[in-house]
Amino acid sequence: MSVKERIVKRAVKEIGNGMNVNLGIGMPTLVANEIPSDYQVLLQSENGLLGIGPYPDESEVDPDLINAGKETVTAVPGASFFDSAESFAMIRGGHIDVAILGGMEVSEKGDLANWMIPGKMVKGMGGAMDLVQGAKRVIVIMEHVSKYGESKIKKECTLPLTGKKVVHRLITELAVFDFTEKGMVLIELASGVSIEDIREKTEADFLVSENLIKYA
Amino acid sequence: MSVKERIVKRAVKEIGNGMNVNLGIGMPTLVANEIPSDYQVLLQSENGLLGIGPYPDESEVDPDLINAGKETVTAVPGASFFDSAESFAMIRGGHIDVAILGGMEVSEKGDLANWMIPGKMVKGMGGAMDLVQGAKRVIVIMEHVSKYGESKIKKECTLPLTGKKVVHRLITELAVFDFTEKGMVLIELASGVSIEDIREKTEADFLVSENLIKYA
Amino acid sequence: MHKVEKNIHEIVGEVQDGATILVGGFGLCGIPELAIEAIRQKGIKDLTVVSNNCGVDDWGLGLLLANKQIKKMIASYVGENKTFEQQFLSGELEVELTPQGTLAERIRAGGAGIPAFYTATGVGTLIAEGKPVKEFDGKEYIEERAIVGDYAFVKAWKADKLGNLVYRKTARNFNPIIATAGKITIAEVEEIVEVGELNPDEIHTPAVFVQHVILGEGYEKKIEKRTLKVEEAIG
Amino acid sequence: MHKVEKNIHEIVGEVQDGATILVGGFGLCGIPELAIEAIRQKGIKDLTVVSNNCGVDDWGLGLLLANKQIKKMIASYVGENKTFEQQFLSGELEVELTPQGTLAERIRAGGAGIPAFYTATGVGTLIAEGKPVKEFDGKEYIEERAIVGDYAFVKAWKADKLGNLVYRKTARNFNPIIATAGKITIAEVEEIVEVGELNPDEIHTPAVFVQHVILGEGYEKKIEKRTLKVEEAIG
Repeated sequence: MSVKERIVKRAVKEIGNGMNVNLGIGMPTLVANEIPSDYQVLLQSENGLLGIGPYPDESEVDPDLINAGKETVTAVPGASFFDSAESFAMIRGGHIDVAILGGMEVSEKGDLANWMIPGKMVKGMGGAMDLVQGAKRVIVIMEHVSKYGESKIKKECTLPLTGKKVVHRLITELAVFDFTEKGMVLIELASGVSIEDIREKTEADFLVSENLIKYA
Repeated sequence: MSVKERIVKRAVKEIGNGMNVNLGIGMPTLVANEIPSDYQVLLQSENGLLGIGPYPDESEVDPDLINAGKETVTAVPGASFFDSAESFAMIRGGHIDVAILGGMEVSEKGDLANWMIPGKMVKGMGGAMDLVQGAKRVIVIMEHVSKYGESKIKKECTLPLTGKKVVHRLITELAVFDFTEKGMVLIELASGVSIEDIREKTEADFLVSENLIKYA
Repeated sequence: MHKVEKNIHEIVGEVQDGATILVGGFGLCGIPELAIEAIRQKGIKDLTVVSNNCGVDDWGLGLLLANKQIKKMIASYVGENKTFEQQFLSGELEVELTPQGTLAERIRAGGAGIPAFYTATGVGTLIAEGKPVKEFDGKEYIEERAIVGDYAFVKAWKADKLGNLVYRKTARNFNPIIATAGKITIAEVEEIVEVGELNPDEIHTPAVFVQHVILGEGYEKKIEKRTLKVEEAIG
Repeated sequence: MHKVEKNIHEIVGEVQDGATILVGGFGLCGIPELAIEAIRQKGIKDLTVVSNNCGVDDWGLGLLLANKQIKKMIASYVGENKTFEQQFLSGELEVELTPQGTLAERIRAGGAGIPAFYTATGVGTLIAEGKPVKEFDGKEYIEERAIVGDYAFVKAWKADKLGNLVYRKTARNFNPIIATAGKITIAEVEEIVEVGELNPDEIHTPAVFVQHVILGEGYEKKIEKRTLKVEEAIG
C-alpha cells in the first residue's frame, strides 16, 4: 500500500453514514472512492453541488457539471444545485459535518497552512479558509514529512496560515493526532510504527493518549 | 372625486413604464388599479412575489398565494416567487424603482412616521423601515391634515420615526412636495388650491418651486 | 440518510421548556400547522419564538399564545392578534419588534455563519437604540446580530426522503431561511417523493439543512383576508 | 418591459475604461463567453474584474488578461492561468485574493444593500490584515465589505423576455449573486422563452435584477479537466 493509500484508507473512517462531507482537491478527493457503498453520504462541492457522483462516462460528460477541482463529475440521485453564496452559507454556517483537506504544515496548536508558499506564485485559497472555519470537523490529511525529510508537523507553522486553531484531527501515513485543550495528542500509530519514530519525525510537541491505538 | 381618489390618481403618475414597484398596505394598494394597462410594471410584494396580479375570482383563490397585506392575490405571467431574504435583498439593495407608502406624519426634512402611535398597541413595522431605506424613490401619500384638522406635515415628527430623511416626494389631496438639499419644496397644487391654503394647513416650512404646477 | 419520520409528537417531545424556536410562514400562509399543534398539545413553556407574525387569535402561533406558552416573541408585525395585545400590556409577553428585512437577514445570517451585519434599515429610529452605529462611504448603518434557533419548524410543499425541499408560491416566504438557522430543522410537507424525483435545479432547500421530514395531512391553510375581484365580489 | 437585445457589442460599448465589472462563472463553467469576447474586441482598458477565477491562458477572462485589459483582479483562485503569474510578478496586475465564501458573501451583500458583515473566515491569517476585528460571543471575526459592480455579466441557461433567469447545474455558481450586484446587469442565455413560460417557483434570478438579455449562440463551454470514470479512461 502506498503512503497515499494508507492515508486515504484511514481518512475514510472519519466519515459516518448519513454525513454531509466536503473533500478537498487532490488526495482528499480520493477518499470518496473508499466510502462504504451502503453509506448514504452527500459530498458537497463548494461551486454549488450537494451530492457529487462518480466521474462521468463519455456520454455523461457535461460542461455544466463540474466539481470544485473543475473536473467533470456526475450528480447522485437526491443531489441539489445552488449558488455560491448558499454553498458557503452551508459551509460557514456549520452544516457540513466533516471537511477533509490536504495540508502543507500543521502546528501543534491546530493551525493549518495549505494555500501558499512565499516566493512561489500565489494561486489563491479558493474555499479552504471558509471550510476550516465552518465545517463541524476539520480533518487534515498529509504526509508526515516533506520530500526533504523535514517534519510537516511544526511547533509553529512557517508558511502563511489558512486558519488558526482550526484542525480537529491530523492523519498522516504514520499517525493520527487530535487537537485538544491540553494540546496535540497522539491517538493512533500505524502498523509497525513506534512512539519514538513519531517523536523523531515530528517537530511539534505532543501528548500520547492513554488509549493509544496501535495497528498490528 | 374623494380625497383618496385624488391622491391615488396623482400617485400613479410616479410609476413609469417598466418599473418595479412596491405598494404599501391600504391606500397605496389602490394605486395598482390606476396603472395604465399598456404599462409593463412589476409589483413587488415583500412576502416573496414579484408580479402581483389582480385579486382572484372564486376559482383562483389559493391560500399559498397572498400579498404583503395577507390578501389573496394572483400572479401575472412573468412573475417570480422567492424567499424573504431575497425579497429584502431586492428592497434593501436598491432594486425597487419606487415604493409608495402611507404616512401618519412627514417632517420638512423628509422624515417619515407611519408605524406606531405611543399609547396605542404596537403592531409592528413590517417591511416599512426597509422599504424607506432601500427603494430608489420613496413616495409618501397621505391626507394633508388629520381628522382633527391638524397638519400631518410637521417641522419635526412627533411620532416615532419609520425613517430619517427618507421621503423623496409627498403627495396629499392638496399638494405635492419634494424633499431637496435646500428643504421641502412645494411643486404642485391641486385644482382650486392656493399657496396660502397650503401655508395655512402645513406646519412645516417649505419653499415654492419656480416651476410650480397648478392644476386648473 | 432517509429522514422521514412518522410522528411529529416524538420530535416535538424533545423540545425543552425555554427553547428558542424559529417558525416559518407569513401571516397564516406557509405555517407549519402540525408542529404548532404538537407544541400546543405538549404544552412546552417559556418559548422564545422567532417568526414574522404571531398568527391570529385562534390559529397559527396564536394558539401557543392563547395557551401562554410564549415568553418572548421576535417578529416584524403582530397586529392581527388580540391575545398578543393583552399579554404584552400585562407584561406576560416580551416582544422584540424587528423590521421585516432585518429579521429575514438576521435569520439568514444565523444559518450562514455570519454573526452580525450592517444595515441602513432603522437608522435614526427606535430600532437603532443600543445598537452599534458605523459609517461606510459617508452613510450611517446599524449593526444587527444573527439569530439561530434550537429548533426550526418549516412547512414545504414537497420533500424527497433525503430532506430536499420545494415550496409553493408565496408559502415559501421565511421558510427557506428558517430551515438554515435551526440547530435541528423539522420540515412538514404535503407530499414526499422518492430520492431523485425532484429536479436538482429546482430544489429550494438542500437536504443538508433538514434533519427531519414529516408528511402532513389535512392542512387547513386558513386564509386571513379572502379578497376577490370586485366584479366577483359584487356578482 | 422586454429586455431582449440583439447586440452585445452595443451594450458592452457603454462600459468605460476603468470600470468595475463582475463576471459570473466558476473556472470555465457558466462564464459569459459572449460578453468577454465583446469586451476583448472593444478593448476596454484598466478594468477591475471581480470573478472567482481568471480563466485559462486562452479562454475566459484569460483573454482579457492576455490583452492587458485588466488592471485589478478580485478572485479566490487564479492558479490555472500563466499569463496571470507574469503580469502579477511584473507589477502590471493588482490582485486582491479573497476566500471564496467571503467573495460570494461580499457580492451577495453588495446586491442586498448590506455594506459590511463579519466572518470568521481568514481570522489569524494574512487576509485579516488591516481589517477591523470584533468579538461576538467570545469568538473573533473580521469585517468584510460589500462589492458592487458598474456592470455585472452573467450566463444563464434560459431567460424569459422580462429577464427572469434559470441556470443549469453547476453553471449556476456565482451567477445569481453577481446578477444582483451590478448597477447594470447583462445576462446572456442559451434560450429565450415567452413571458409566462418559466414556472415562477423555479426562477433563480427574478427579472428585477436584470437590465439586458442577450441570446447567445455557439457556446463553446470549454472543459478544464475532462475527467472520466476509470474504466472508461482506460478502456
